[in-house]
Amino acid sequence: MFNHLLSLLIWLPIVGAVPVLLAGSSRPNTARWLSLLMAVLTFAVSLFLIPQYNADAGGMQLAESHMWIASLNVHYSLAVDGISVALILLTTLVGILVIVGAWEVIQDKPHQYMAAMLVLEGLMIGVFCATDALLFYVFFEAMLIPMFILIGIWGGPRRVYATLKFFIYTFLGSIFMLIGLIYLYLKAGTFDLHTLATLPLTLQEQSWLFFAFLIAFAVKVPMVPVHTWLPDAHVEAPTGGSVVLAAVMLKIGGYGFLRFSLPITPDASAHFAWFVILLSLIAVVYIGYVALVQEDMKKLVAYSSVAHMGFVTLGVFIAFMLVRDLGNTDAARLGMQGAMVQMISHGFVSGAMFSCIGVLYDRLHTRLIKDYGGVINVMPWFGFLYVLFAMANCGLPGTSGFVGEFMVILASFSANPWIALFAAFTLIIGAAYTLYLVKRVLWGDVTNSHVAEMKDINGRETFVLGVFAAMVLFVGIWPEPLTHLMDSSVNQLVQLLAIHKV
Amino acid sequence: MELSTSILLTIALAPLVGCLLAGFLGKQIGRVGAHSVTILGLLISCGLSFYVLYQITMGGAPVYNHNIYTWFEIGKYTATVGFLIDRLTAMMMVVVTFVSLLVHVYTIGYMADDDGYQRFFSYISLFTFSMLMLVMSNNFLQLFFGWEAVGLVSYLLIGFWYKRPTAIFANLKAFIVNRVGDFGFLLGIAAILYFLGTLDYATAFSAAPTLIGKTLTVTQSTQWDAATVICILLFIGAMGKSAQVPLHVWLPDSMEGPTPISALIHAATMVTAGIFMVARMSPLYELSETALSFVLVIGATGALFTGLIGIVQNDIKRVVAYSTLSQLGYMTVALGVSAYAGAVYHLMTHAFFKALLFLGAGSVIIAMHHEQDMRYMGGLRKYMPITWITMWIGALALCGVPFFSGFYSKDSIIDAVHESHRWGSGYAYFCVVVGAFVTATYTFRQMYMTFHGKERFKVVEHHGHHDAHGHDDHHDDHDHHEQGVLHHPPKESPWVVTLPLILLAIPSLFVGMFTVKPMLFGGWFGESIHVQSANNVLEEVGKDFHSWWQAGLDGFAQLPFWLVFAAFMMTTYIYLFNPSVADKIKSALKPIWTILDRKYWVDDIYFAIFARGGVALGRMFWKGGDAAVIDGVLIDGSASTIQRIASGLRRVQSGYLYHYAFAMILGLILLMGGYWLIGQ
Amino acid sequence: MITLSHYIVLGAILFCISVAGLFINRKNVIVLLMAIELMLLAVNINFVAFSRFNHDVAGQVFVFFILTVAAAESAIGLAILVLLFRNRSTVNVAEIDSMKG
Amino acid sequence: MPNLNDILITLPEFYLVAAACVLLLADAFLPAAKRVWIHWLSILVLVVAAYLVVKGQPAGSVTAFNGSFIRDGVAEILKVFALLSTILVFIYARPYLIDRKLFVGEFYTLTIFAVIGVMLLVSAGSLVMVYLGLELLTLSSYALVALNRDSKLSSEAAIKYFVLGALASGMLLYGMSMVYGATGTLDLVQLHQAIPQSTMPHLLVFGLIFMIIGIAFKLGAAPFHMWIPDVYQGAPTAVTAFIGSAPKLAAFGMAFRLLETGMGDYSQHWQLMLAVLAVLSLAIGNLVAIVQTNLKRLLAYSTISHMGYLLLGLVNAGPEGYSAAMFYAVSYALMSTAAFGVIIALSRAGFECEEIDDFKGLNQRSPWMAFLMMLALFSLAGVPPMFGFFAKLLVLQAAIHAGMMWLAIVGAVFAIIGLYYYLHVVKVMYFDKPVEGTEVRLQSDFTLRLALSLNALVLLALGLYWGPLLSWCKQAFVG
Repeated sequence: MFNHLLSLLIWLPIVGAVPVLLAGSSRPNTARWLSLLMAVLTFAVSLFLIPQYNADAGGMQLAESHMWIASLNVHYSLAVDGISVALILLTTLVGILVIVGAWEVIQDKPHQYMAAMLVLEGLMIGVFCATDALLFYVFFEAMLIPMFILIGIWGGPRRVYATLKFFIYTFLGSIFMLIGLIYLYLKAGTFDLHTLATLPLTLQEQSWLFFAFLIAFAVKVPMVPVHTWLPDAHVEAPTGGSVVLAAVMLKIGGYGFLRFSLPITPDASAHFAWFVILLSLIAVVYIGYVALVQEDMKKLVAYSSVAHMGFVTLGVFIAFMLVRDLGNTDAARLGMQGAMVQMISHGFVSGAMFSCIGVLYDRLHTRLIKDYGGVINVMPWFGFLYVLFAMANCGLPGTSGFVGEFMVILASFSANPWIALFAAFTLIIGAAYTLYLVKRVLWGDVTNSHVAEMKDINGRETFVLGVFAAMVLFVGIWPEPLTHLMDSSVNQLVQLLAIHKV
Repeated sequence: MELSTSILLTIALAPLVGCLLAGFLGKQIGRVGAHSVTILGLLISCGLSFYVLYQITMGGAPVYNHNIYTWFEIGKYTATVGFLIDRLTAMMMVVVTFVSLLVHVYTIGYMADDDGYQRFFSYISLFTFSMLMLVMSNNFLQLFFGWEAVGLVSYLLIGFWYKRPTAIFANLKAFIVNRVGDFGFLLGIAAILYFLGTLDYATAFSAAPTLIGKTLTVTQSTQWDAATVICILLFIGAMGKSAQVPLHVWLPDSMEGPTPISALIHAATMVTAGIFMVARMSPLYELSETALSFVLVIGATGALFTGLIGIVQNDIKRVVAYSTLSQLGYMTVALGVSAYAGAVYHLMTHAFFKALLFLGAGSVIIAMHHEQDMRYMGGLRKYMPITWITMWIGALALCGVPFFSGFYSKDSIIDAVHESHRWGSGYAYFCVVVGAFVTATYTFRQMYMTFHGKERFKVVEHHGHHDAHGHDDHHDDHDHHEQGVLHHPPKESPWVVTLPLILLAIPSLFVGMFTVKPMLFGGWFGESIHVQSANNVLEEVGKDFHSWWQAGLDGFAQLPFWLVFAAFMMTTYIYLFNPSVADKIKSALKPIWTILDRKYWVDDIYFAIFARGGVALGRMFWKGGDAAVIDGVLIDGSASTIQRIASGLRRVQSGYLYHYAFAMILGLILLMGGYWLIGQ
Repeated sequence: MITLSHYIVLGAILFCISVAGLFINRKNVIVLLMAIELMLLAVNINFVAFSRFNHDVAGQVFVFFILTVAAAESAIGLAILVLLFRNRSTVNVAEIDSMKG
Repeated sequence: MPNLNDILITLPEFYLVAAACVLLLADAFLPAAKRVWIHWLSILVLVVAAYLVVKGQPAGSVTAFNGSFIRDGVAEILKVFALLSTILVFIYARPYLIDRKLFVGEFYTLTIFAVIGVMLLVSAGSLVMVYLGLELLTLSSYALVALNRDSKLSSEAAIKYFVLGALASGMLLYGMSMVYGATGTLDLVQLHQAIPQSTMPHLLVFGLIFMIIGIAFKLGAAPFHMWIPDVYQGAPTAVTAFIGSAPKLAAFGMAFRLLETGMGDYSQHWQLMLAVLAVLSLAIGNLVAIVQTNLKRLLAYSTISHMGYLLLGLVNAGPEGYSAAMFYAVSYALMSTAAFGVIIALSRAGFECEEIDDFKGLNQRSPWMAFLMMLALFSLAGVPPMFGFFAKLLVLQAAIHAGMMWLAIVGAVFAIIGLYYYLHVVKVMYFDKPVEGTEVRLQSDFTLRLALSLNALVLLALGLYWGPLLSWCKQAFVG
């Protein structure tokens, strides 16, 4: 089992989707329980990664490789390093939570919903495992289909616009990456990422490739100015869709930078690091202000996701500055580690925020802030968790939200105090938009009769939010296990940065 | 003997356990259960704190500095969670836990009929835990954790009565203004990591001298001194937390919270965290004259000008709040002249008498049935003697009347400023001296308006449904029944309220006499506070200090006392014998009065610029940037362009055979023409 | 003396006429059929001429094939024409435009 | 003199001709009630033909009738898939034809003759054979388009197809005549050798241009695409399904024979021409498809764009490019049969399910059909892991390898635009509520459903494991 652990992880949910689909709309509960079973199984299997993966050694482990397309020398090759392991665990955990979260919320064709979720989960795991560029690309693109369906069928009123925008936006990003990959293939004769990493390229080639990758991953992350699909997608997506989108899918953008831009085009990345850093800072400040004035809760959280993901790109590319210009590898490790922790943490925090909004939406069927107010009066337990997640969202120490931002800010100060200054601005603006939201939704006297009738969270919702809360606090209070899991892998990446190809 | 880790953990965690029990099982354990567990927790950690203090001072226990666990370890950077227990910490622990304990007890009476009883106890225990983590920390990370955690609890407690619009506005404001400070604070920590490569106090301080000569490149041309940058950034944090000008605006509004936490958080402990932090960082601050001058000027400004506002306040709590601002200014001034011990000493005495004043004010508020406006009080002394006497003790301590604890701390600060030759010390001296007069003025005014003169409220006995709206008007705004009308005559508060008053009055009265010599001039703080001999003004002051008795007697001959006395005479005349004068003066000094009443318009300006401006900016970015440019032009724009091209192209497919044929001919021509152009 | 180029030019002219007939004519479908025949004739002239001047008989064989196919082609063409007339009772090219866009 | 060997080499074709004649007779004598026999019989005939093609496949490349007939790997693959897709079309067609009273023997015999044309075309060794194969194919197609005698649209489509087709083959012939004149031979292989010595290069290039027009017309590449939308829409869907599949393979074979076998040395000339046609096809096909409301018409325009991608492969002018293009042709044949198959499965007497709005809410009514259609559409759109994506991958790669990065980027950009209208159809099927009163009744025919499901699932299966097919295609072009 262990030498095909990754394949198992990928295909278990995808194959598991078939019986769920066959259960049909006539037997919704069968579908629900089946899908839950599949998700839990996948999570259980993913837990084996922790003992199986040797964190101290780092590097790519649990590798599998089979010839896929002999005549193109394309391999079905999988392997994971610490970062992938962390992200896979995040994915499988979130996989359970979204299925539980959708339990009786999704009444229309639940079997299709659950099946789509499972397929999506498998594909996302595939993205994190693939070490062959073409295989990566296949998973990377295939993810769009189930998400397209999820948003389109179970989404809100403007779902069609949103989901088409989402699909075409991301497709647009990745098609150029495909051309870049083909170019690389023609040079190297293989899609194997490790070989591509060692492929010598002139600075000009690297620059073209860098931008090909940048547009693909910048759209996914998303970075300003290609972020506008996210608010729409989030607003229209069903709760589960939003959770997966925010918790895992966005991470694939950040992950892509590590797997492609860094190793394949190190010099171009270093050369254009200032550009990405600039965009990241714009994301923190500009988007922060935009989030401040949102009237739709989901939009607000979506924008805050953009701002938080800014720290991921910032942390990754600050590392270039630190290594190349200042030779400060420790700070670079800190920055990149911060970016990784931020990815995981944002997975929990944003997932939790969207779940909270889902809880409210299921009761009042509106996401507009003005329709709420004084919710704390009728839903104290929900209010408690909501405040907790809000605090995590504005990076309060002791919650996971703080760890990543803290590391990235520390690292960026070592690179350039001004960068740190703008990055740290999130402390203020982040608190402003998050707590302004809390003030309008949670505090105050009960504003209208609908709010007055709201029931506090039930057991199912408590479970979902509780798990999120536990993770948020655990990572916030004791991040060491997480950082240790990724540290040596991050270190190896940082070593890569120093290698000049030209 | 070495302090045991388990004891320290117990001190820190006992309140947390109480908090969790009261918070999560509040329904199950009920009110009594809630306050019992939390008070038990506090008793444990308070008792152990005293024990620790004893061990550190008399028991000869060495300084405790160990890590509990590793938070992260990346490359050469490690972040840990651990405790550093020296005399400074021990003193802070005692102050925090002692005041907190009394406030817990007091709360039993004050919140007696509030719905959020359990929640409140859970919050204040959580606060105690956070504050302890802050003071006991041995590294910057944990310091920042406590720093923000107390901010969180303050946020929750200011908004405790979350139905009040004013309260939820105030707590948002408080949190964000504090975040502005933390913004600087975090950057300061980043700077320390950058220059010193560590987050651990001991390592950082021992490496501190290496900062000399190091600079931070701000632009190609400008270099800033490392120590100055670090210290000023850290102090920005202190400005937020300790409500220094210009980040002081949140503290007065925080009075929206229940009175016990005004005493605990916004007078005795949390707001002094900044003072504590700077004292803790003294090894760093000693490296930068510039930073200290900055601290000095900021503090002095606060000490005088916020005090002035206090004179025109009518809300009994706000008067105390502004006096807190001004006293924090005094402490900051002390820091500015390197008299860290003086600052911390004033912090301690202030904690006692200011908590006393707040709790006294609270007691009055209970008696006045949650009426806070002093214009509807007066002559309360015969109704509530204990409150009256204890508050007078606090008042005299605050004014620095000789032999009261406040006298020793405050006078030594004034002397220290006098001794100092640091840039700005002249201005500071002026501020603190005048400040003494101002302090006395608003304090006596408050006392007179509250307890003396004739009663400005009337008692309308009306029976029946009092209990009906009994506890609603705790948190509901109390303007639905007209001001100054009570349903019973005011009466002394229950023992749970008065006991803390008495217990606080004792140290307010005596603590100065016994501790001034060792703590201020005896180098009691030892290693925990580091002053360069050149800056050691306290030593200078100490030269002509012989005994608390002597100093007390000398006090009567000094300028500050006479200013206080002048203020006393003035206020006595105005408020006891000829109240009408007050209004005359008010109208005579209308413009000044307006300035003070509008708090120098600082809040208005901030609101206009940051709140409204921010929202306007955000709307501009959103509608202009995202909606109009990116979506409108780039995304939907290109989509609609494609649509237009498409519908244009489809017309070519006219359906007529001859057009189709013609298209083929065109293709032929195209290929031939292309060949002629390129093929040649 | 008639050279190859004369034949080629003749073929070209015929070809152009037929092509012109295809897209200038807006009247009758039958004219189209005739134009197509003409086109094939132009091609045949080319083939015959080339095969003559290349001293290679294959070209002329090809011509026979073309003629045969042309017959079949026009047969089908006329059949379709009949269909068209039956369905629309017109063979006016300008009216055959029910499918467009 | 023709000898037995020649017969053996051309056995599949001879066999099909004979079988077709037998079917014709049988149809004449069978009572209408027993006509279903014709159906099964002709399917059997095609299966056997496919068997003969694969079975008798010689190792390398052999010729018959003095080189006018070539039998090699390329021909084999194209023939196999032509026959396969025709079989699928037959299966899909039966219920459709029965519903419309079109269930007549002519359909089968004509289609088989067209397939014979395809087979001759793809293994043509001389210009004559190219012409004959082409005409056999097109003439049968004309008749097929007009199969529905009482339909206005069919007859209009037929006349348009006929006139333009005739014009195209006229141009092709004209080009052939010039090439013949310039080289003095009709045999493609000899032509290839003769080209260098040719004294009239301009005449050759002229001939080349005219022949390219013939090819482009058959492919349906812009600007010679005008017939496609009208014919696709006007012809009975069953016929459209056929026209959309096998003839495309034939067109590729024709292009390969003429351009590579014949005029390979002139590639520097025709590469650029094909590139231009490719760009035009991509642009027109993808753009105009966006505004279509009729699904058959939309698929017609998508065909045009797909032919653009196929040309991307051809411009490479090397084994890699040809294999990519052939791979593309094969994948396209399978995709379009699947798409049309779904249309057929959903339409019934009196209701041609060909307007996009007819698909509204299909997921509610028949999730399985919606799923199959989705597979086909995503495959056409080229979204991994569907088969169509890898076809696109290969042609893009071929173009880039040919040093035409700009062309690849154009292809990529139009792929994005193309994505839009495929997604639009998916959106209609999955996200829209069904229109009341227009309930969908599925064709109950079991073989149809089975074949259709297989056809669509193959698109997914081949997407996951397409290595063998690719190496088969590559194999055909080495040596």
